[in-house]
Order: sequence, then structure tokens, then C-alpha cells
Amino acid sequence: MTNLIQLTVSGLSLGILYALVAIGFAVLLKATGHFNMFPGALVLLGAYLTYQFHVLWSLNFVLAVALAAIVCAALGLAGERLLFSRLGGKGHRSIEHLSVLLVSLGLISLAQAAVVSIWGPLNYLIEDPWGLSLVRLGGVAIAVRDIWALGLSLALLAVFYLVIQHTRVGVGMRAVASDPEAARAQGVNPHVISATAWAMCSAASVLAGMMLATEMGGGLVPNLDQIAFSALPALILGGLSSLPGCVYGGLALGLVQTYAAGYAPESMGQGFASMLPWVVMILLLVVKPGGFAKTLETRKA
Amino acid sequence: MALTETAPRLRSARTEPPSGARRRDDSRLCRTRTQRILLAVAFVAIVAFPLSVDSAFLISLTGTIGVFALAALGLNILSGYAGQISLAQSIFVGVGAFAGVGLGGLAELPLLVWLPGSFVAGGLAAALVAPLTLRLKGVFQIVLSLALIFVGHYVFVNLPALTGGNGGISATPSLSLGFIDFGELTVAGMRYSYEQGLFILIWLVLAASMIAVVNMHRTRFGRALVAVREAETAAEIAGINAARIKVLAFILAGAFGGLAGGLLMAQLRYVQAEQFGINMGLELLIIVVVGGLGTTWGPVLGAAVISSIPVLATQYAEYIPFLQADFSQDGGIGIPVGQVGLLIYGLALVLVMVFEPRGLSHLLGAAGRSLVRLAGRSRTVPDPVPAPPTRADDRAHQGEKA
Amino acid sequence: MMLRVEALTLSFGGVRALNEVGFEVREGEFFGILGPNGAGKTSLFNCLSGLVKPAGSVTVEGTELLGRRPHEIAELGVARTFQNLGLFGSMSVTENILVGGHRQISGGALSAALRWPRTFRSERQARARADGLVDLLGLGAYRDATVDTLPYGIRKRVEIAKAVASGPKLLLLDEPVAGMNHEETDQFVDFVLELKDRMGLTIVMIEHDVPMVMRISDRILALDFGEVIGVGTPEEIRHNERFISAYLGAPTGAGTTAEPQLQGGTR
Amino acid sequence: GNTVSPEGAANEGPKELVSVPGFDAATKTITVGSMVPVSGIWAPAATNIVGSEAYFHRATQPGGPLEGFTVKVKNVDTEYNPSVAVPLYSSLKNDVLMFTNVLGTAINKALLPQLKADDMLAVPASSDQKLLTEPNLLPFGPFYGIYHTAALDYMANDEGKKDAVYCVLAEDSDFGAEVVESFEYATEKLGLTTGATVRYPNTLQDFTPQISKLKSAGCEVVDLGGVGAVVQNAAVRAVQLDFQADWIAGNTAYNASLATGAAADYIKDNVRFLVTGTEWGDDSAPGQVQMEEDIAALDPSAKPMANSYQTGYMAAKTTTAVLERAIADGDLSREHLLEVAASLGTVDDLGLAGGTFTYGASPAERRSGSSMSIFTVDSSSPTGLKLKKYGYESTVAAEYNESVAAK
Amino acid sequence: MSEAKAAAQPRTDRAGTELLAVDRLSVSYSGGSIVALEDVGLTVHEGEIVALLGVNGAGKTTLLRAISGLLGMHGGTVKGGSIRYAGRDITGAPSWKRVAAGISISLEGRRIFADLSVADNLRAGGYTRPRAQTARTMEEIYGLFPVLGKKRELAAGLLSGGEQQMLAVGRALMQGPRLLLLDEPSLGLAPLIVAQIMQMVTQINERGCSVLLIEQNVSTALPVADYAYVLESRRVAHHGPAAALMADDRLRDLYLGSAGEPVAVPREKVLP
Ligand SMILES: Nc1ncnc2c1ncn2[C@@H]1O[C@H](COP(=O)(O)OP(=O)(O)OP(=O)(O)O)[C@@H](O)[C@H]1O
Ligand SMILES: Nc1ncnc2c1ncn2[C@@H]1O[C@H](COP(=O)(O)OP(=O)(O)OP(=O)(O)O)[C@@H](O)[C@H]1O
Ligand SMILES: [Mg+2]
Ligand SMILES: [Mg+2]
Repeated sequence: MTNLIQLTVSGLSLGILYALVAIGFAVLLKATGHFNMFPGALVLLGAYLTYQFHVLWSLNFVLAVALAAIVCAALGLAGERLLFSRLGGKGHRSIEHLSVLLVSLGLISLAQAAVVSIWGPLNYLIEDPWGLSLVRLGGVAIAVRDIWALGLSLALLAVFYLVIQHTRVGVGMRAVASDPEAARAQGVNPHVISATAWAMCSAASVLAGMMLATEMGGGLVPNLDQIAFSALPALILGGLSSLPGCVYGGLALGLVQTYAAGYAPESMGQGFASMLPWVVMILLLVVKPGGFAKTLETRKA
Repeated sequence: MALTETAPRLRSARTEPPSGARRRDDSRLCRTRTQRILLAVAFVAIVAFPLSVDSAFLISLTGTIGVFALAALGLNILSGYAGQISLAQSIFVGVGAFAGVGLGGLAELPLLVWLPGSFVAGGLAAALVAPLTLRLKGVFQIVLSLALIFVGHYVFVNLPALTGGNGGISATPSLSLGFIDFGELTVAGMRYSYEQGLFILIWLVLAASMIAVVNMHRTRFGRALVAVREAETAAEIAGINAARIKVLAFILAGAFGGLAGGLLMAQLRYVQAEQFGINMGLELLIIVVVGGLGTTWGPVLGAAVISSIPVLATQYAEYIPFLQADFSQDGGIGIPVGQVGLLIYGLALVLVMVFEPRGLSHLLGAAGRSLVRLAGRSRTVPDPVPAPPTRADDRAHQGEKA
Repeated sequence: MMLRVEALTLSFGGVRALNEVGFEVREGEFFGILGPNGAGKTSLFNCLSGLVKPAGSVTVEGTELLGRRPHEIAELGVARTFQNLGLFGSMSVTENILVGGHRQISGGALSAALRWPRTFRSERQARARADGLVDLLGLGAYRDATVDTLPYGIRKRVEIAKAVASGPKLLLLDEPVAGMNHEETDQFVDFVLELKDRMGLTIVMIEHDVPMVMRISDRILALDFGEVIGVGTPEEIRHNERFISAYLGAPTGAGTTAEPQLQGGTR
Repeated sequence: GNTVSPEGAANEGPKELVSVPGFDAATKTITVGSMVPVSGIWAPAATNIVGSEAYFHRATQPGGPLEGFTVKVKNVDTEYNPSVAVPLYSSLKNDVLMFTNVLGTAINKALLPQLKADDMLAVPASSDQKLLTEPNLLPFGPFYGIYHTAALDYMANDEGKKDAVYCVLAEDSDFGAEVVESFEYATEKLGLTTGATVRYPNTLQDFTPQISKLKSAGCEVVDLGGVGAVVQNAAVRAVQLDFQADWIAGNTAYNASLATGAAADYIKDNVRFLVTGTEWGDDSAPGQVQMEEDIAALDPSAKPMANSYQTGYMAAKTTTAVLERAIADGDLSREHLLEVAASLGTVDDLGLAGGTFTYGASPAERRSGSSMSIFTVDSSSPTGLKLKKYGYESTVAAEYNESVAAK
Repeated sequence: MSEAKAAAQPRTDRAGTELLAVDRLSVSYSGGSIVALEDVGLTVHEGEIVALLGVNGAGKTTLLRAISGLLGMHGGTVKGGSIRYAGRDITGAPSWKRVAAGISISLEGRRIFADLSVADNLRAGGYTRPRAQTARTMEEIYGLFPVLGKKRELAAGLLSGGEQQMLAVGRALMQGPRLLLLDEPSLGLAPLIVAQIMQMVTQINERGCSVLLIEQNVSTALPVADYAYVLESRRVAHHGPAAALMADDRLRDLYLGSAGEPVAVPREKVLP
């Protein structure tokens, strides 16, 4: 029983980070209509920048994270203005999607290369304030870092939710994603929309990156961007662009993976636990091709 | 006022061709004599090239390019023509490679069995998963393809008898067709090494595959693929069974991937599950895109550039500024050579997508045409490649478009 | 009987887009459909072409269409155009028409890959037919132009050529002249009538251009709120009270000009 | 001389050497290839290039075994990717005499068919036992199983944990499988009580499920078969779950940040690292002092590193032993290099690689030493590793060495 | 009707002050290779309804794109001339500034946000206004097009073609515009709704909103318009008071299609 609770705690804390990364994707998808993998690079860069600011330049930890988030938002926005926004209108819509996907993957390559060139390939620690501090409840030990991860993520989500539901920006985002020209015709300033979207995306990604780079999270390694791929089932389980959906999806993903690692028998073969979320996702897609989101029917003619 | 005058200046460059000399027949393989001659030259070159270059490096590199071009050729059917994005082509390459290991390596069957076996295995694997992708679009499709990579990897490492598990497996398949053995080829008294013979085999297979794909693309099946990509409902209304067409595209993509896998296995003589992961899947997609989606030559051009860059960068690192050929922990400023591949993939992608989304194939085609024009030939040169997706000038009437 | 529709009912989550619709179209007829916006006209076409799953019965020359997939219906010789165009943007005009002729060409992937002579003969014949259509529609100047770059009016013509290319017996046209001016509309009428004669087509056409519909239709179906409010000759529909109030908003005089009354309706 | 060969070949210089690919007789320049993953997660291991260059530098100095020659090392970045490595190999093979330092099991396996086809000799920087008897490969140092059997022996006998419950935590890979195999051998031989065998995917970061399993199996000593940041990740969860056990880990699981993180105390108290050789600055092994001198001579700013320098150093030394013999024989052809490799006799490890490596008269007779050193992490040590015991000789490890080689 | 054929410069003897003044505007697409407008001049006075007529491809939509600042989205650029709105030069201003200044646009081809609900489409239409104000306008629009009110939570892409057109017009009204630009609002609408929209145009015009109305269907546009321009191959060919244009026989022949005289279609006797 304790074991189950312990695994649940661990699954949730992993899951919330998946959720954060998925939210980074979802916000961009909502605001631009394109599936952009660049948040993966922001996870990576956010963690390394935190290291740079906090460990190498000795800035206060919170300040370092905030600065990293700002730099990442600026990078994202620069990418949007210089690259992504120029990919539109160059052909069929599906080719536009492919362009954005591939350019963002190209940028992840660049980010990876840059990280190794600047900081080198060794493992580092970002000297986070939590270290190994624990809260023990009965037989269950919860890392303080996990509590913060959960709390900060939920707070961030609440803010995002308010912004999207209760400011005009939300409608503007969806309008731009649906039809950029028509959105402009309504007076939507796409620069404001993309700046907001990238700020949100960067906040979520950097928070996730920082949490992953803590000692409890596994430390700072040059392949942190891989989490971007691992979080994708969360995005799909949650139904692409709904923020609460991302949270459910992320938590479900974290739990499935952790339970599988904890309980799956050896006979399931090598790598079963890390593959299981993908199988769950495939099954879901077979049953409900639109994910668990409220699916909008589309009309064919 | 005649109907044809309603769009006055729109197409000023194009005039109604004289009724006698009109319309080109796109279904023909070679539209001009020049093209026919070029085709013949290409075949001679495939046989003559390996002997004329003495560099093992060049043979190995061009062999790799051929293999990747073949896998990309398959992916191009799916992503370029049918518009379905897949990062999972590497899995079918893997299936073909391991099928090759099983048939050609472990069972020691002849080339005529194991190579078609790789093709069939790739196609079968694709047929198995094709129904999954049918109902999915856009992001869902991309993510599903990622899922296939992970599931595929799981399957590979858990079939150690065939794949060697995580550790990989060696195989030395026969390259003999009975009357000729590409492994020890002798043509006109000249002896070819294993690598040289394999080069010929790879490029002959690639050439034959390209011709087959061109034939398909320019006829009913190819048009149907593109039509389904552009407007699925409209295509169905025209009598096209979209589901069938998509499954077929998937199977063909997998089969050519498998074929490439078989040849890769013959080239490396050692394959490992890890190789057929996301990196190769991405590389193949990048090849297709950088080369030019939905173009005939795109996969070859893309492979030539993308697959050779990391290798060339390492080979010639010392001559490239800012590169660190050697690694030591504080070896000064410089980009580690191994990162160059990543950097160039990234840059190539970004540049191509922003400046010429139609890819190298189009760039080269345009350059070629202007060269020909410079050479003073007034006859209009036909497009060397089937029309790639062009810019949508007017998306006005898209609303609920089928 | 070319087309027989019986008790056709289509609902979307409680809303009935079509309710017990029934009518018949005779072979060789030019059949017009009129009705206010949202009356269910396009939905009716969607039923006929297999895009939605209604209840009821639709038969073409005695063959039931409901339950068949769109491409199977196309195989039976039913072709349609879309209100908002269903063209393949990156393909040339000729290629679009060739796709339209899909069902008349033989050969699949394998036979094409192997350059099977029969397949390629069929290809060549299809191209000749497509060329004929291009000329017939005055699209010669645009033969190899990418459809996306064409003005709206030209695209509408390509859309029609594409539908005709399949050699249908029943042709469904959804607002073919919307966005065309009077002159182009006249040309369209000429063209479509000639085509009908030459190919022995049966045509069903949705259009809001009332005078035009009245002028060329043999019979007209009037729909409102998914229900049939009248079927008959143009003369009968012209005097159908329900049609007049639903569609034109006021009782009309003898003339029925294109000019709608400017006083607001109550719908 | 640094090399002791059966014939005791004197250092008299070459007789009538002719130019071959990779050797220029006019300038007496030898070119050897080196294939390392400069990029990717294996990049830290690529620092062994420094060790390799340091030894070649020494070897070509006056008095060195290759005096009068110049050795050029062509390093290329494999990215730890066989598809990259194979063409790179082809690009090098006509320019090099042989390969020194081919890093990584997968890369060695990928190159093996090519090496065979080309009669090429390579020194692998991988301790995979399957590479031991390949005629085209010339390994040095103990294979992974020896490390782990020695460690178990040490725990049971030297640290008095004979009655503890022993478990193994190994990654899902061939490497992990080798560790598990040696674990099973050693625990049986030593008559130890075993608990659980737990596996993990090598990308795993959160070890909660694995640690829970170990804990509930009542494990007291855990044999860790992994690479990369695994110790760190396992340790934080062990602390969280209050799992008090002794851990043993091989050289592949060490990284420099272990001594400084929040889990450093746990790691320091609970984890023993098995590495060959000795600690930085220590003179228990004669080679250590010499290697430090050589590195400083080449690059005074080089940072102390555990394990990787000595791997490169030993790879170069092994390469040099072959070259020296071949030069003495006056034949640098590939075929002859293979002949030399097949009957190299012994190569002294200077205390750096588990003892003198006996190559014998044929590949089947190859045996490494099985002398291990036990370390703990300590941030005050320059490399982060502090020596606990130098040169532990395990009988079980020696037996295991024999039993594997006999297969 | 001589003034209709006068130079492209508009006369100044119209009521009200100039709200929109397009002066010698030239526009080209695709980096200059396609010229779509040349030296076009047009004014809309405060309180006027101005009709803009012309055959397919004449450049009407292009002119509207230039006024609304959306040319860039289509690879078009202003090559010369200027656009003034309410006394300020807006030739290079971004579209959102123009909208904020009171120019509202209903685009050609509906361009509704297909995956947003009807209500969200309208909300997006009121993007530049405070929420409180838009709520009232929204109810007015539901009153004008009851069918939209009934389907306010439906995804807009599920509406019928005509309903979408109503939504597009309604969305443009959400702005509370000072100048309303309508591009073929009657496309695909039943005569009754066309009449209704025209009536609505006059109504909001009476409330002080100026309108620039592009129509293919001349007979619907001219009766409500005060003034009209006719574009013909990239230039203003005629302009004058709407009533005068209606009275011009020759113009009526050309654009109203008065008689059913069949035009020869070039065709060969090749049958599919
Ligand atoms: N994005 C574009 N790129 C290139 N040419 C264009 C583009 N948009 C319009 N054109 C061309 O500019 C000219 C004017 O087009 P415009 O759309 O303004 O005409 P219009 O008067 O609105 O016609 P319609 O009545 O068909 O809507 C046409 O020849 C058209 O083909
Ligand atoms: N998938 C759907 N879900 C909900 N309602 C739908 C759906 N498809 C159509 N409708 C509704 O059904 C009604 C009929 O639509 P339809 O497109 O058939 O009208 P129409 O007669 O073609 O109108 P128009 O002349 O405006 O094109 C409309 O009110 C539309 O909103
Ligand atoms: Mg309709
Ligand atoms: Mg227009």
C-alpha cells in the first residue's frame, strides 16, 4: 500500500512536468494553429540558462529562473517573427504544418548543438534550493521539490486559464490559429498574440526544464529536450489544445509509466514501461481519433 | 466578350499554344530525347563509377546516399504525394534490415530471396499499422508515427534471435544472383570489390524504384494520391477510394523502406535496433523535405546533401573554420565536429523551408532551366519534375471547402 | 426514373436539416432546387453523394445509394460540384480534370509501376478526353496552370469540367453561378444546356438566381426548413404561396424579376 | 622499456621499412585512426583522446619505444552512431595503419565486419567480453564482468557482508546483461543470498519504482550495472525512500558531479566504485605518476579525470606494443600487424588496467588481469574519486575470467 | 453621361467631408509581376454608401485589401499613391490600427472561423471594443439574423453557406464601424436575405456609418448606393452618382446583363 502511494506520488510529480511541456505545445497550437516542437528546445535552454545564471553567475535562484524564462520567451518570439511566421502561405495547409514542425525540429538540433558547444557534454547540477529535502507522511516520503513542482505548475495553469478564458487574448489566439488573415481583419494584432503565446509557452517550458534539471529530476544533461517527445502522448491524451486536458493527459501519462515500471512483470520484455504510454495513446486514438477533447465535428461540404 | 478574356493580365507569360503542337503527355517517362540519353548515361555511370573512383570513402558514402535515397523515395510517396507526415519510416527500414538478417544472414538464402523479402517485410509491417493512421490527421498523425517508433523499437529489442536485442547483430548476406555476384563482380576483366559491387546493386535498385515511382506518380494512382491530399472529400466524390489509396501509399512507403533496410544491412553487415530510431526517421523526413516534397529527384538530392554532411564535415574538419576536430575539455572556442551534422540539418531545414519550400529539386530545376535558356535554346524546356505543390495565391474560398 | 428520393430525413443532434423529403427526377430532366439559406439544399446533395448518413431511401435508376461510400456512388455515375469548390489546388487544370475522370481510367499502382501497356493506353485516352473538355469549356489558356492561381470564375469552370469528366449520368450542381456576373451566368447556361444534350445528362441544380433557375429548369423543387414546400414546373413554383413567402418574402406579381422586394421579411 | 615482449625485442629501430597506407617511410610518420563519440551522451568518455595523445607523445620521445617516429592520430567523431561510423571508417581506412581507441561496444561491433574484410587491426576502448577473442581487435584491461565479480567478492569478504542480501540493478542492454550474468556467477560461487534482479530503461530518470522493488526485496547490497547519470538518479530516490544499502558500481557509472550534489553524502557513504588503477596524484601505480607527467607535458591545463585518461593511455600503449614489434620485424603491413596482434605475448599495464594483459600465442589465450581498485566519491579529491583500496585481487574474478575465456 | 467617363479623379461636389480618400493607388502582386491596380482614385464621404463594381478580376478585392492593410498576406504591395482615412495617411499602417480606427471589413469568401462557435466568431469581430459594448451589438445581430442566434454555440463551419455569409457580415458589424467595407456580401444568399442585408446596410448608414460595397450583382448594389465606381482592367473606368450610372444604357448593358443575348463559347466538337 505504501508502495502504491509512493509510486502514485512519483507518477504525479513526473506527470505534472509532462503536463507543463504539453501545455507549451498546446498554447502554441492554440495561438498559431501549428504544431511546433520548439518548446522542447526551450526546456533544454531554460535549464541551461538557469544553470548559467544561478550557478555560474551566482544570481538568486528565483531570479535566475525568471531571467531564463524571459530569455526563452524572447528566443521563441524571435523564432516566430524571423521564421515561423514566414512559413505561412507557401502551399497547402498540410505543407505549412510540416514546415513548422520541421523548422522547429531543426531549431532543436541547433539548440542541442549550441548547448554542447557552450556548456560541454558533462552532467551538471543546477543547485536548486530543494536538494533532497523531504516531507514524510507515515511511510510515504514526498520530495519538497515534487510539492513545489505540483504547486507551481497548478498556479501557472490557473493564470493561463484566466488569460485564455477571461481576456480577449483567448479569442484572438483561436482566431489567429483558425484564419490569420480574417483575424487581422478583426483588428487582432498578431504580434501581441504571438508575444503572449510565447511568454506562456516559455514560462511552462522553462519551469519544466528547471524542475527536470534539479537533482531530484535527474540533473542537467544535454538531451533534456527528449522530454518534448515523451510528453507528446500527454498532449494527445488531453486532446491537443485544451489546457485542463493537458494536465489530465500529463498526470495519466506519468502514472501509467510509473505503475508500469513498478508493477509490470519482467516477462513483458525490455523497455515495456517506457513504451506503454505510447500503446495507451494508440489505443485511445483508435477508439477516439480526436483524443479526449470535445471534438468539433467538421462538415465536409 | 469571350470567356477567356475575363482575367486580363493574370497569365501574361502564357499564351494559348497553337492547336497542333499543344499539350504534353505527362505520363511518358522521358519527354525529350535528351532525357532519354541522360537516362542511358545514368545507367552506364552506375556501372562505371565505382571502378573509376579509387576512394573507399566515396564508394561507402555514395552507397549510403543510395540507401537513404531509397528509403526517402518510399517516404516521399507517403509524405510528398499523399501528404501524410511520418517520422516512422526508420522502423520499416529496420524491419527490412532485420528481415534481411533473417533471410540473407541467418538462413543464408540467396539475394533473390532476401532482398525481395526485405521489400515484402517492410510492406507487410506497414500494412499492419496502416489502418491506425487512416482516420488521423495533422498532429495526431505525427504523434502516432512517433509512437510507432517507440513500439517498433520495443519489438526489435525483444526479438533478440533476429535482431541481437540491444547489442545488434552481424550478417553477411550473399549478393549473388546466380549468374552474377555483386559481392565479387567482374566486368570486362575488371574486378569489383564487395563495396563496389554493392554500390552497383544499390543504385540499380534505386534507379528501378525511381522509374517505378515516376510511372505511378504520373498516372491514375499518383494523381489519386495527390487529390486525396489536397481535398479528400472532393477526391472521394470523384470516385477515389481514399482509404484504400492511403493504405496503399503507406504500404509502398514501408516496402521501399524495407528494401532500403535490406541494402543497408548488406552495406554495414551489422545492424542494431537503436539505429532505426527517431534520428533516422527524422533524417529521412528531412531528406524528403530538403530535396523537395513530391518531386522525383528530391529524395536523391536530399540524401546526397543531408546524409553526406555529417560525414564530410568530420572528414574535412581541419579545413573548416570554427570547427574543433579534436575534443579536449577546454580546447578553445569551436563547435565540436559531431555537432556539425545537427547544425547543418537545422540550418538546411530552416533555410529551405523559409526560402524555397519546394526544395533543392526545384532550385536545381530552376537553375538548370535558366542555364538552358542561357545556352540560347528558345524552345521551352518541360518541367523536369512533376509540378510540386505551389503557393496558394488565393485562399479566399476555403471556408468549408471540401 | 433517374433519381427517386423517399422519406429522406437527416438530423444533426436534434436539429432536422431534412425532414421526410421525397421527390423524383426523370431521366434527361433539368431539375432545379430553390430554397432559403439553411433550407437543407446542400445537405440534400450531401445525402445523395454519401457524405452523411440519413434515413430514408435514395435510388438512382433503381439502385439504392444510402449506405454506400462516396466513391461507390461516384462509380454509379453520380457526379457533383461543391458550393465552395472541391478542386485540388496544387494540380494543374488538366490534372484536376483527369482526377475527375478517375473512374474511367483503368490500372492501379502495380500496373503503372510496370508500365503495363493497357494502363498507359487508357491514360492516353483519358488525356484526349480531358483535352476535349478543356477546349469545350474554353480553358485552353489555362491547361497547365495550377488551379490555385486562377480567378474564381475560371475555377468554377474547372469544377464543372471535373465533375463532367467522370462521364456521369446524373450531375448535381451546387450554386454553380454564385460569384459570376450576368454575362458569365448566361454563358454558363448555354454551356450547361449544350452539355446536357450532348451527353444525355440528367442535371439537378441548386441556385439562388431565381430567374435563371426558372428559365432553364424543367421542374423545380422548393425546400424550406428541410421540408418540401413544392415540386413542379417553374410556372407552378412561381405561383406557390409557401415558396413565395419563404423565399422571396412577399407575394410576387406576374413579372418575378430578379429584383427582390426591398421590404424586410419576417423569417 | 615500457613493453615487455616474450622475445624481449631490443629498441634498435626499423629495418628497411617500406611505405604502406598509414606509414610514410620517408618521414617515418605513422598515422593511426581513432573513433570516439565527441558528441552525444557518450562525449565525456571521449576525453580519453588526451590520454592517448599523452602516451604517443612519450613513446616517440628519445628513449621511447617509437623513438624517431612520428605518430599522428586521426580522431573522428562517431556520434556513437553505427551509420555514421561505418562511412567514417571507410574514409580513414586507406590512410591509417591501424585503429587505436575505437570507443563503444556498438561501434566496435559495427566495424567488425569491415575490419575483417580489410584485415584491419583495432584497439577497442570497450570492455565488452564478446570482443575479447576477435583476431581483428586487440582489447586491454578487464571486461565488465570482472569488475562486478571482483566487487561482490570484495563486499562479501573484505567488508564482511557475507550474510547480506545481494541484488542487481541493471540497465536494459547488452551491457546490463553482462553485469547480471557476472552477478549470478559470483553470488553462486560465493554462496551469497540474492534478492531481486531489477532492470531499468537506460533513459530513466525517476528510479522510484526500481528502488521500491529493491527495498521490498530487502536488498542490502546492490550491484549497479549502468552507465551515465544512473548513480545520481538512483541515490536521490534511495534517500527519498529511505533505502539504506551498500552499492557497488563499475567505472562506467561514475561522473564528476557525483561528489558535489545533494545526494553526495549518501553516495559517499554507500557507493563503492570499481575502477582499475589508482587515484589522481597517488603513486601506488607506477603508471599514474608517469601518465600525469605526460599529460602535463602536453597540456598543463588539462583537468584531472578519473578513468578516461587511463583508458586512452592504455589504448595507446597497447597500440604502441604492436607497432614496436612490427617495426622490429620490418613489416608494417596489415597482415603482419594482425599476426603480431595474435601473438603479442604480454603488455604491462603499469598498474593502470587491472594488471598485465596476457595475449598469449593466439586470440583464444587472451587474459586480462583482474586487479581492481575500490573508490568512494570525495569532493576533496581532484577527480572526485578517493581510493579506498588499491589492487584488490579477487579469486572469484580470476575464476570468472577463466570461465568466460574458456567459452 | 459624360462625367462618368471623366478622369479617375473623383469630383468633390458630394455631400459630407471625405472619410476615405484613395489617391492614384497602384498595387501589384508577386513582387511586381502582376499589376492589379493602376492609378486608382476613390473617395468615400462621411455618411455615404459607395458601390464598387467591376467584372471578375477587375481588382475590387485588391482595392479592399489595400484599404484594410491586408495586401501583405497575399504577396501584394502598394506601388504608388496613398490612402487617407479620417484625415490621416494610413497607406502603410498595419491592419489592426486601421480596424481600431473604425474600419471594419467583411472579406471575400466569408472567411469565418470555422472551428470557433458562432458566438466566438462574433466576439472575435468585437476584438477591439470593450466587452460591455459588444454584448449589446451581439444581441442586435442575433435580432437581425435570428438563425445565428439559434445556432450561437454551433461551430461556424457547420453553418450552411448562406448562414456563414450572414455571420461574416454580422461579424463585421460587431466592430461598431465608422467605415464598413463589404466584399460581395450577397454571394450565395437567397434573394430575401440579400434584400435584408441591403436594408441593414441602409440602416447602419443612417446611423452614421459609411459603407464601401463591392458587388458583382449590380442590381442589388446600385439601388442602395449614393455613389458608384466601376473598375475595369485595373483602373477606374466610370464613376458617378449611383442613379446616374443606373440610367446609363451602355453601362447597364455591360454590367446588368439586361438582355439574354447569348455569347459564343469557343468550343470544338470534341466530346468527353
Ligand atoms: N494573391 C494574388 N497573387 C497574384 N495575383 C493576384 C492575387 N490576388 C489577386 N490577383 C490578381 O489580381 C487581379 C485582381 O484580382 P481581384 O481579386 O482584386 O479581383 P476582383 O475584382 O475582386 O474579382 P472577383 O470579382 O473575382 O472577386 C486578378 O487578375 C487576380 O488574378
Ligand atoms: N454537421 C452539421 N451539424 C449541425 N448542423 C448542420 C450540419 N450540417 C448542416 N447543418 C445545418 O443544416 C442546415 C441546412 O444546411 P445546408 O447547408 O443544407 O443549407 P443550404 O440549403 O445549402 O443553405 P445555403 O443556401 O445557405 O447554402 C443549416 O442550418 C446548417 O446549419
Ligand atoms: Mg448550400
Ligand atoms: Mg473579389
